[in-house]
Order: sequence, then C-alpha cells, then structure tokens
Amino acid sequence: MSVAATHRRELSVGAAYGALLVALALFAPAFYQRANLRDVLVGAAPVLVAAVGMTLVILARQIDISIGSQFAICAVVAGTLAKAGLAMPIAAAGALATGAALGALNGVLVAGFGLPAIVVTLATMVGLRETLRWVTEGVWVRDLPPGFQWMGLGQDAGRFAIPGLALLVWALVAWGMRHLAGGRAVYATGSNAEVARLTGVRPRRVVFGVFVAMGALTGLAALLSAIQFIDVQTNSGVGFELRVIAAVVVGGTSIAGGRGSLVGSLLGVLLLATAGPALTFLGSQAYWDRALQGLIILVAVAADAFGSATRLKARP
Amino acid sequence: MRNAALLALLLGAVACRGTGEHGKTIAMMPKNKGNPYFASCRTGAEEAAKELKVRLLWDGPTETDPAKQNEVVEAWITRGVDAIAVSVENKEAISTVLRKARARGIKVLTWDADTEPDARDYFVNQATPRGIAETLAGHAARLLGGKGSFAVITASLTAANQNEWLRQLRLVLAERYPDIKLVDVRPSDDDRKRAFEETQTLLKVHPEVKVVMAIASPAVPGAAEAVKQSGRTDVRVTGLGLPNDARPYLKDGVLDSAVLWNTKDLGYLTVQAANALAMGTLKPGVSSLTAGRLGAVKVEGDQVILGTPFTFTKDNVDQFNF
Amino acid sequence: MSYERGLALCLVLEIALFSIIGWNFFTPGNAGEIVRASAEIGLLALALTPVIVTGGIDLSVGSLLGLCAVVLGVAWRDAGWPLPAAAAAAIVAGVAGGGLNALLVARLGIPPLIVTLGTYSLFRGLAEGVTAGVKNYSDFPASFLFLGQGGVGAVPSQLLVLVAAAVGFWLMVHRMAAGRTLRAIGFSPDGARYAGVSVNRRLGAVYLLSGMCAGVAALLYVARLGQAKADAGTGFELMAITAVILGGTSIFGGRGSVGGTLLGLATLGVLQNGLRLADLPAELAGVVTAALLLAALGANRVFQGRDGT
Amino acid sequence: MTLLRLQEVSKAFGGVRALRGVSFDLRPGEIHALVGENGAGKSTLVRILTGAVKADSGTIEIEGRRVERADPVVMRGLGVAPIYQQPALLPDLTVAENIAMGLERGGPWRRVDWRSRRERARQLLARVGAAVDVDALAHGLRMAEQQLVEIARALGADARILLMDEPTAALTDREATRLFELIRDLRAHRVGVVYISHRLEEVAALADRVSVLRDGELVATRDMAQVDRRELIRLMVGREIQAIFPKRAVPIGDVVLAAEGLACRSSGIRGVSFQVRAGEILGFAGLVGAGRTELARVLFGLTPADEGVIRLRGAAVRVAAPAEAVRLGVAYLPEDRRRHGVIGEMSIAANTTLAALRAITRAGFLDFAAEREIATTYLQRFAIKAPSIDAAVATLSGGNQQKVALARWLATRPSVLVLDEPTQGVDVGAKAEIHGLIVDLAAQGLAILLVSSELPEILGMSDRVVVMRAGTVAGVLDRAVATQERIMTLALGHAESVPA
Repeated sequence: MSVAATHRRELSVGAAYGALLVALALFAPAFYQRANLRDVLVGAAPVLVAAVGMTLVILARQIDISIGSQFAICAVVAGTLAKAGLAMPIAAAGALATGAALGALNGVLVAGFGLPAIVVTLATMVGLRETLRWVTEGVWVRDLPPGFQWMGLGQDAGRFAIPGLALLVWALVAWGMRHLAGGRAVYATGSNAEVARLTGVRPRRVVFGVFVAMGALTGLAALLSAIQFIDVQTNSGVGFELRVIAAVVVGGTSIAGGRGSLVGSLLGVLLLATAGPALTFLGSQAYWDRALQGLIILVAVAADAFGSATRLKARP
Repeated sequence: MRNAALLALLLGAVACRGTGEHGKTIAMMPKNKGNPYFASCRTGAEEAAKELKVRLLWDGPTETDPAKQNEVVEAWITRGVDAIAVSVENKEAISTVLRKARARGIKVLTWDADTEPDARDYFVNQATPRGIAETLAGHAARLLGGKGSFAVITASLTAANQNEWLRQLRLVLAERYPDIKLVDVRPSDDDRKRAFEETQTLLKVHPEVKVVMAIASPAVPGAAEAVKQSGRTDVRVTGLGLPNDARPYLKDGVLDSAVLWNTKDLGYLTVQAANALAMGTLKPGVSSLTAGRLGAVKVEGDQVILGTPFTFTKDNVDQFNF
Repeated sequence: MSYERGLALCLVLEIALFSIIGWNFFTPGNAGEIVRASAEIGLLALALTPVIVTGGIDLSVGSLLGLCAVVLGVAWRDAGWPLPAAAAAAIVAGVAGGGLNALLVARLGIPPLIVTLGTYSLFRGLAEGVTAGVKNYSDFPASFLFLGQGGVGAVPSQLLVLVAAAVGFWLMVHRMAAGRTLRAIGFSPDGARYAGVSVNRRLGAVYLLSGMCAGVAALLYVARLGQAKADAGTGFELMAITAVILGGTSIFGGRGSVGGTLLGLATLGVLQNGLRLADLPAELAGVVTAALLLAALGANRVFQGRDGT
Repeated sequence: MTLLRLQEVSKAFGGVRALRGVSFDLRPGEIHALVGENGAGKSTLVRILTGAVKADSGTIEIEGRRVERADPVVMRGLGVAPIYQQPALLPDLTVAENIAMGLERGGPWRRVDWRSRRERARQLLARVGAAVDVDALAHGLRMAEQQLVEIARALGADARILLMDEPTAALTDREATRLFELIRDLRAHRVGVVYISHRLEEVAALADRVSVLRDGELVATRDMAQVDRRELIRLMVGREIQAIFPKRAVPIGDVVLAAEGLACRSSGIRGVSFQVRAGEILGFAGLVGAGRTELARVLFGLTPADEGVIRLRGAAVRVAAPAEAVRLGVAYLPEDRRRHGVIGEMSIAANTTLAALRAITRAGFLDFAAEREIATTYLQRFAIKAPSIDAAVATLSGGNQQKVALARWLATRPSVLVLDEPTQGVDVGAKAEIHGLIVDLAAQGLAILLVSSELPEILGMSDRVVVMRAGTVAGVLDRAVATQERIMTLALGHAESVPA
C-alpha cells in the first residue's frame, strides 16, 4: 500500500489547512503579518505540547478529559513555587512533576485497576478542578518575581523559545514514536492489547506510561502558557481538553486506537489554532466562532468516514 | 482563609448549628466563586461579619450559571436565614425565587448587579450602569482626543451586567461622542488568556483601533498584556478592573486607567446593609446608613449608594490593595 | 447484594447524614426542591441511559438544550407564534439535533464520542449565533411558568414529567423488545447484526430520542428560570453522564438500568442540596461526586459477575 | 535429554477445570502431536507453554531447568515460539513490524531499524512461500496470509520449541504441503514441535509420537506407528463411535430457494446459480477463499447482491439486510461462533429468542413467559448442558454454544437454513449430535445449505454437493457420484494430482 493510502487522513487535513490559508490570503491578507503569525504560533504552542501527549493516549486506545484541570493546577504550582523565591528552573520542574503525578493518578486507576478511562478522567476532571477552587477560592497567584514572565528570557527571546520548545518536544516524540521500541509498543497496545501482550509488550505498563507522559506534557503546556503573563489565574484551562482532543481527532488519529500520527496532530493543532483568529480576520461575528469550530470537527470526521469504509474494530 | 480538614468542617457545621445563634445569619452570593473580583468582595464581607458578629454564608455557583443561583437561594429559603444578598447573574430568572424568599419573611438585598425592583428590598449599588458608561466613555474620548475608534473585550457574550453597561455605553457615545466609533466587541469568558488572544487578533484586524476597553476584571490584565507584547505604543487600554490586577500595567503606562469601585468596601457595605435591614434600622424613608468604618452612606429610595465609580491611575493605585 | 441495592443503601445513608447536619433538610418542601432542581438533568440522564447501553455516548445534550431554549424564545417572541407552537418548534429542534447525531453515528459509523464532541460545539455555537449572544427571552405567561415553578403543595410540577419519562424509559429498556436489541448492540454490534437486528435503525432511534428529551428538558429549564438564553444547560451533559454511570450502567454498553440511573440522579441531587443546607462549600460537591464515581466503578467491577438480562 | 517437560500441570477457569495434572514431554528433533476433542484443554496447554496464561499448579522444565515465572517474554527467551489458531497479528501495523514485534527484545528506548526489519521479513516470508507485501497492513490480509505471516514469525525466532495450534485450518493444500516440508526441515535441525490438529490424516503423516487429551487429562501417549485412526478417535472420545454420519433418506419437496446469476462485486461472488428443495441438504465444498461464506453472506443480506435474482418458492425477493432475510424465513448460522453466532454476555434465553423477538413481543412488550418456554424446549431438545436458561452463554462449552446458536435460528421457524462450518471447533461427541439435528431438520422439510471445509462431513451429509471456486460454481455433484477426489478436482479447477 502506497504512502498516500496509509497517510490519507494526514493529507486530507493538510489540504483543509491549505484551503484555509489560501482563503486568508485572498480575503484577509492582513493575517500574514509577521506579528500575527508569531502570535498564532505562541498561542498554539501549549495546545501542541498537550496534543502530543493526547495523541499517545488516543493511540493507546484511551482518552483523558482531565487535562484541563491538570493544566490549571500545574500553572498554579509553577506560580506558587516562583513566588516562594525558588529559581525558575525549579518552578518549571515543579509544574512538570505535578503534571506527571496527576497523570500517574489516572494511570494507576486505568492501567492498575482496569477502570474505563473516559469515566476515570471525568471523575479526576471534576475532582481536581473543584479541589483547586476550594483551596485557592479564586484568588490569583500575584506579585511574582520578574524572572517568572518569559522564564526571565525577555519578551522577544521568550516568544521565540515557547513555540520553538513546543516544536522540539513534538519532533522528539514524533521521532520516538517512529524509531523507538517504546513508541511502537504504544501503537501495538492501541491496535490490539491482548495480541501485543503475547508479543512481549506490557500493555498495562504502556497505558500507565502514556497517562504519565500526558500529565507531564500538560504540565509543560501549563508552564508555556503561564510564563506569558506576570501572574497566574486559578481558573485557567476550562475547555482545554476538548480543544486538544478536537485537534488530535481532526488530525486523523483514530479514537479506536492504533492508527494515527503526530504529523496529523500537528496539522490538526495548526488548523484549529488558525481557524479561531481567521474567523475574526474574515469578519465573522464573535458569536459564530463556536459554531464554525464545531462544524470544522464534524466536516473533518465525516470526510474521513466517507473516504474509507471505516474498519469496525472488535472491542478487546 | 483556608478551610480546615474535611472532618473538622463537618463537625464545625454540626457544632455551631447546635449552639444557637448570637447575631443574624446573612447569606451572600457572588455571580461566580472563581472570579478574583468576588474574592476581594468577600474579604470586605467577612471583615464586616466579624465586626457585627453575624454568621456569614458565602456560597454560589463556581461558573456563572443562573439555574444554580436559583437553587442556592431555594436552599437558603429552606435552611432559613435572616437576610439574602445576591449579585444577580440573570435579572428575570432570580426574581421569582427572591420574591418567594421575601414572602417567607427573609430580607432580600441585591449587590453589584440588580434584579427586578419588586423582588428585593434594597440594592447596594456600587455605581449605576449609566455612571459607569459615562466614566468609561470619558476615558476613551480623552485617550482618542475626541475622535477615532476603539474596541471592547467583554466577559461572556451572555453576561447580563456587561451587556447592560454596553447598552448604556452606546447611548452615551451617540449622545456625547458621535465621532468615536465602537468597532467590535469580543468575548473573554472571564478567562485572561482568551482576552489576551482576542486582543492580539483585534489589533491586527482593526489597526485603526487606538483604545482597547476591557470591561471584565480578568480581561483587563489580558488585554493590557496583549497590547504591551504587540509593541503598539499608539494603543492604550482602559476598562473596569481591580487595582491589584491593574497595578503593574498602570505603572507600565500601557493601561491608562482602571475604573472600578472599592470591591472590599462593596462587600463590607453589603453585609452592613443586610444586617441593618434584618435588625430593622434600614427601612423605607431612611436617607443614610451608618455602615461601620464607612461612616454615613447615602441611601436614595431603595438604593444604598457606595459612591461614584473610582478611577485608579498609576499615581493612586498604590493606596489600594484588593 | 446487587449493585443497585448497594447504591440505594448509600443514598439512604446520605439522606440520614444530611438530615443531621443540614438545616430543615428532611422536609417535603426541600424534597420537592431537589426534584425541581434535578428535573432537567434527570430527563437528559434517562435519555442517555439507552444511548450508553448501546455502547455510545452523547456529549451534546447540554448544548442542544441551550439551542432548543433559544428556538423556543425566537419562535415565541420574534416570530410571534403561540406558545404551544413555539414549544413544539423547540422539541422539533431537539429531534433535528438528535437526527444529526444519529446520521453521523448510525449511518456513517463515526465513533459517538467524536460526533457529539463536534455537535457539543456546533449546537452551543448556533444558540450563541442566533441570539448574537446577547438577546434573551423572558416574560413568559404564568401558565407556562407553572410547568417549571408551580406544583401542588410540596410536589413540583416537573415531577409529573420526570415520572412519565422514567416509566417510559424503564419500560423501553427493561420490558420492550427495543430494549433487548439495544442491550445486544451494546454487548456486540456484530452479534446483533448477525441476529437480524437492524443496528443502524436502532442506534439512530436512541440519538433521536436523546435529542427530543433535550428539547423537552429545554422547556422545563426555561419554565423554571422564566428565561431563555444561549447559555442554557451548560455542563448538564457531564452531570447526566455522571448520574448514569453512578447508576451502574457500564460505559462499554450492554449492562445498564434505568432504575440505577434514577438512584444515581437522586444521589447527586441530595448531595448538592444537602451540602448547601449544611453550610458546606459547593466545591465539596465536585470532590465527593468524583469520589462516588470512582467508587461506583470499583463496585461495578465487583458485581460484573451477574449476566446481562 | 528432554527439550521440554510438563509435570502435573493443572489449570481451572472459574470452576471449569481445563487441565488436570497433565504430564507431557518433548524431545529435541521430534514432532509430538497433541489431539483431543475441543474443550479437552489443548489450547489451554499451548497458552500455558507460551506464557499467555499461568498454570495453577505443576512445573514446566525446559532443557532440564525449571521455569519459575512463565510469561510471554520469558518463554520466548527460552526459545518457545507459538503459532495460534486465531492468527495473533496487530491489524494496524505492517507485516514487517508484526514479524519484528515477535522477534525483537529490549527496553522501550531501543532504536528500531526499519531497513533490517523489512529485509528479515522478506526473507522469512520467502522461506514460508508467502507472496505478501511486507509494507501491507495486517488487517488487509486474507486469513491464509495472516497464518503464513505468523508461521514466518515463528521461524524467525529460530525457536527450539515450536507450538502449532491448528496451523493449516485456513491454508490451501499447496500451502499446507509447503508447511509440512518446513516442519520436517526444522525437525532435522533438532527443533521440537508440538503439533495440534483435528485433521488426523495430517497427524498420521507428520508426527513421531501422539498424545491424547480428554476432558483436561492426558489419557495416552503412543508412537505414531503403533496406533491407527479408529483407536485414536476411541481414545479421544472414550467411547465407540457408531455410524459417523446419521444420514437418512428423507422425502425431497419442491424448490424452496433458487439463485440465478447472483453477483456481489465487493465480496467477489459472480454468476452463482443453484436450487435447493425442501428436505434437501445441499453441501457447499471448495477451498478456503472459494467464496462459500461470502455467498452465504449474500443470501443473508449482510452483503446484498449487486446482480442476479433470489427466488423464494418461485417469487423473486430482494434481501437487502439480515432483518429482511429473517422475515423471509432465511436463517444463517455464521462461521465465527464467538463473535457472530452468540452474544456471550447475554443469557441462553435472550440469545435463543434474539432473532425471533417478533414471536415473543406483544404490542412491543416482551412476553417473558413465552421466551422461557421457547428457551426451555430447545434446552431439552438439544440436551444443552447448562445450570439454567438464565446462565450467560459465555460460560458454556463450544458445543453447547453452537447448539444455542442453532436454537436461535430454529426459533424463527425458517424455511431455509444456511449452516457455515456448523461443527468447526466442536468436540467429536457434540459434532455427532449436531449432525443428527441437521438430518432431523431436513426431515421436517427445511431446505438446508451446508458449508463445510471437512470433506467427510460434506460427503456424509449432503444430498447434492455444489463445489465452488474463485467466487463461482465450479460444478454440482449428485450424492451417488460425489467422491473426495472429484470434489478436489473441481475445487482446484485443473487436473493437478490430488496430494497424497
């Protein structure tokens, strides 16, 4: 089977993204100012980092809708550590570690106790969000040291480093998923966990691993988002999980597991990150944004279903 | 103020219920508990509650949700409280429940945002929408030199307060500043990052905009940061915001002015008024109310007036901490 | 001791606890308020039970409720239709929304999680678009408001609608041939198709039904609040799904019970109301709900032994 | 020195004792066949040897050393390579990766060398004689190709112990012969092979020794030379088998079902015409991939026909979906019993009435009394061994599950019954009972289409035999003239000599 056949989804989402860019070039060339492209990339960086983690989770035939709450907690942790006078690298490490720990909580419940991921992460989403609200009572983390914003690198360097770091993380994981045994084990687990077990893969360990990776990457996403500001709001990340899942699914990763790629997810992130501001540039009223975003998801998914007779995968 | 462990909480709830009441029980509700604006109001409310030795119940939906506000009031009616004070998310929706509370002999106040006048005894008014619109329009006109265009970042598209202020703002513009054009209104859903992204896009879609007006507390730092990062020194920000949020940007100069009222005093005054109402000292015909450290506060008809909107600038912002 | 008996015991304990630490909790009036507050989510949870029994899910019911509320407002206020006609329009809008879900899930075979993730945004977006986010509709006639705010003594008027829906769904899932085929589809879609069950038609039906119930729930919501706005029903889908899962229905499909869903709904309703009457912070509701959900999952696995009837 | 020794190995699955104190040994350079009824414990034994399942008690020794923790990775390290009955491939990954996943070892941070993976896969596939593209995704392969990929993977592991569970079930005779040569070649290289098969003629041709498993116990181990077929069957079943096939002369009525020029592009069926009469058993023979199951799926409406006409009692009908087929009185007992034949999680009663819900529904409501009555009559009539009709079908043995599946279709009072491999994977005892039932049904006037890969069953049961090849009818043989050789000649489509 030729490359086109196996990567048909990535090509279709790439084509859709190309069409959007052409439309912008024709009707709203102002979109292509250097400043706007940079802002779109800086804005998309946290979503990309989380989308990398979500791709792994969905490839392993799981789902995580609690990353919105994890995002808020990790940002607050980063701010609190920085405010306590710790050096920024330690605060950053704290955010990632918190994410990894929260991911591990999901991992233990799903991989350890074999509970369904959708319900476990629904519970952790609600539980973590309300606990954070109860503890912080809505008070933002303020009076952060000057070194917090842009990790002390200054605005210009910071606005280059954030998308750069996100793309680097994406490239590393994309390479790993293709060339490391661990990456192939994720594909195998999502394709058929029982068969994977027989070929020596440890599905439960893989599932635990993808949830921890998801948590750590959510921590990084929260950090990359928080350091763009001088204080940390405590109710951030609401709806973050739906935006990330939408990007990964539009990018062609199948919810049934085993099929999909990080290239597709990158294109999905770029498509949805561009669609938001593009609607404004193309003059659509704010109150139609959400409807059009929903439409993009449905059209992308329906196109895929029309394209190929989706293979009905038997449940494990 | 950090809550004790869960068990202690449960025991606390049982214990204090059992020992009977000393002062009145006042139930106070914000629009959403996650908003720093209401968090600062709460500090003032608790200060007054301590002074007056009343039992303050602070509860409400975590996200702005009119249905939840009704449920909380219903619960308070069932629980039995002396006075209810609500910052109203949805004028019509809450009026039915508040009338029911008054029918049960519970004193009802609204603060920060009002409901139908017949559904409550008094409205603790920090500033009239008209007053707010005039102040904001004034700042915009000043910054634009009487001519030019500006854009607004609001809370959510469905937020009742903001929509009322916008309606008044358009009236004021039509009456007094015909040459000033409001080009667009973008939502921030009370999320600072969303306000930041909307402002960024706004500046590029409407390069002619020289003033960004953020009329929700989390939107002020969001819009200001976006303008700062865009490097557009020709664009200034104003709007309704808390001094603590606004301080760094006021010092920076990107934020010209933040209009608001002393939210701590608003919370403080609301509890004072509720207590006075419950004790009977605040009743129709009264023209002023001695409210603790605030002294004599003007009462016009059924509105307790905190005062005219206050403008924070880089010079006076340091005197405030909320 | 079946799962449902365990949940019922947990509900009784919860009521007992709040009767002690809550103010005037154990009163008919308060019970009426709990029913009134959980009526809309109850209707959505009842409609979601057959959806989840087929192994599907519907994230769009909350947004669809908002869209139907707006359709009611637009038809009645802007188009000037008589209220019954406007109410019918709202329900038809619900069925249309459910129809879109049905088309994509049943005919094109797209996983329901993804379809309803898309329609979650689409329906809410349409509601905001139609009203430009700003417009809201109120001043509904007293007769309509009675549906949401009225009642006979402590018994709220919503109870009638909720009981009717509960009986209807209970009969469908547990006593009718349709329910049996939904279970078969939930346990094994292929197995059902090879047994001559028209899988696509049945799947389509449950999503249509879910849409219709969102429409009816919208009427209850607007009647209760006296006001229709684009943000109606925000977050209701998660509460409804929580009630169904708490009730013991398996997220993978096949095993499920309408009785369990009602118990799950009651547990959540009592929790929210009880915490408030005990002057405990609202955030605690979220934390306890999360713990209950995880406990339900654990208990569910223990009781998995029983065969699916 | 023994290569592999099992001592007193026992295993039970929730009350059902699959293995009871089994002791078994395998010598280097030996093909040791393992035979027994289905459910006798063969597959369980293989899954214990590959580490897929842990034994409850007993010891496993490889080259004299006791194996403590027997999980898939450890056993593979000790040179054990499995070939499962259901090919265990990862559908979304390429053939090359599927083969590599079985062979490579090492931690998650190990680099994957795609070039050497594809090269090694190509070599192994060539050795097995499979014309399969190494970059193809596994879910696109035919069943036979999947089996060959699994065999290639086992060879690649240069295993010292090869476990083969029904490896030829999906292979053509040509591919099977090639496999036998490979196995004999491995034996020459001192590899030990445990060979499991229902086809006793294969066991006779290949094995040095044969062990018989019955109801979880190893009842006998013999040198192949000292035992003949009849004794083997006796050992397997534990009682004498009278007439193999209870065929009876039955009055043949008029034509019930006729197909004229049936074609279905998506499943490769073209120009199929035949007739079947009431009371007649029409056998369908042919090689794997000849299109017999595909034809059955066309008749049942799972993949509707693009061209041609189906006539029921003379009237042309359009069967667009299984639901319509059932209404028209056409019933289909599918080949994959576990996934399609029954719904394991549901009770016997629910499974029995699932296709005939109309019969027990009054105004939409289920008549539970009627359901229990139907389920109980078939429970007794088919002697289904189960605690009660409320027991989940998954808890039953293979043979009893097949009876429930059959009962489901009889509950719909069909006039045409399509049986697809009705006795595959069913123990010899239950097989005879099912054959008896089939003949009874024919006697009651049902038109029966019997698709089977076992020529003895086709010859023993059919009034006429339709032989299919490459999606169409190669020829129809009357019972009197039908022989294995003639069928194979038609099935192969040229005069190639029939393999010994």
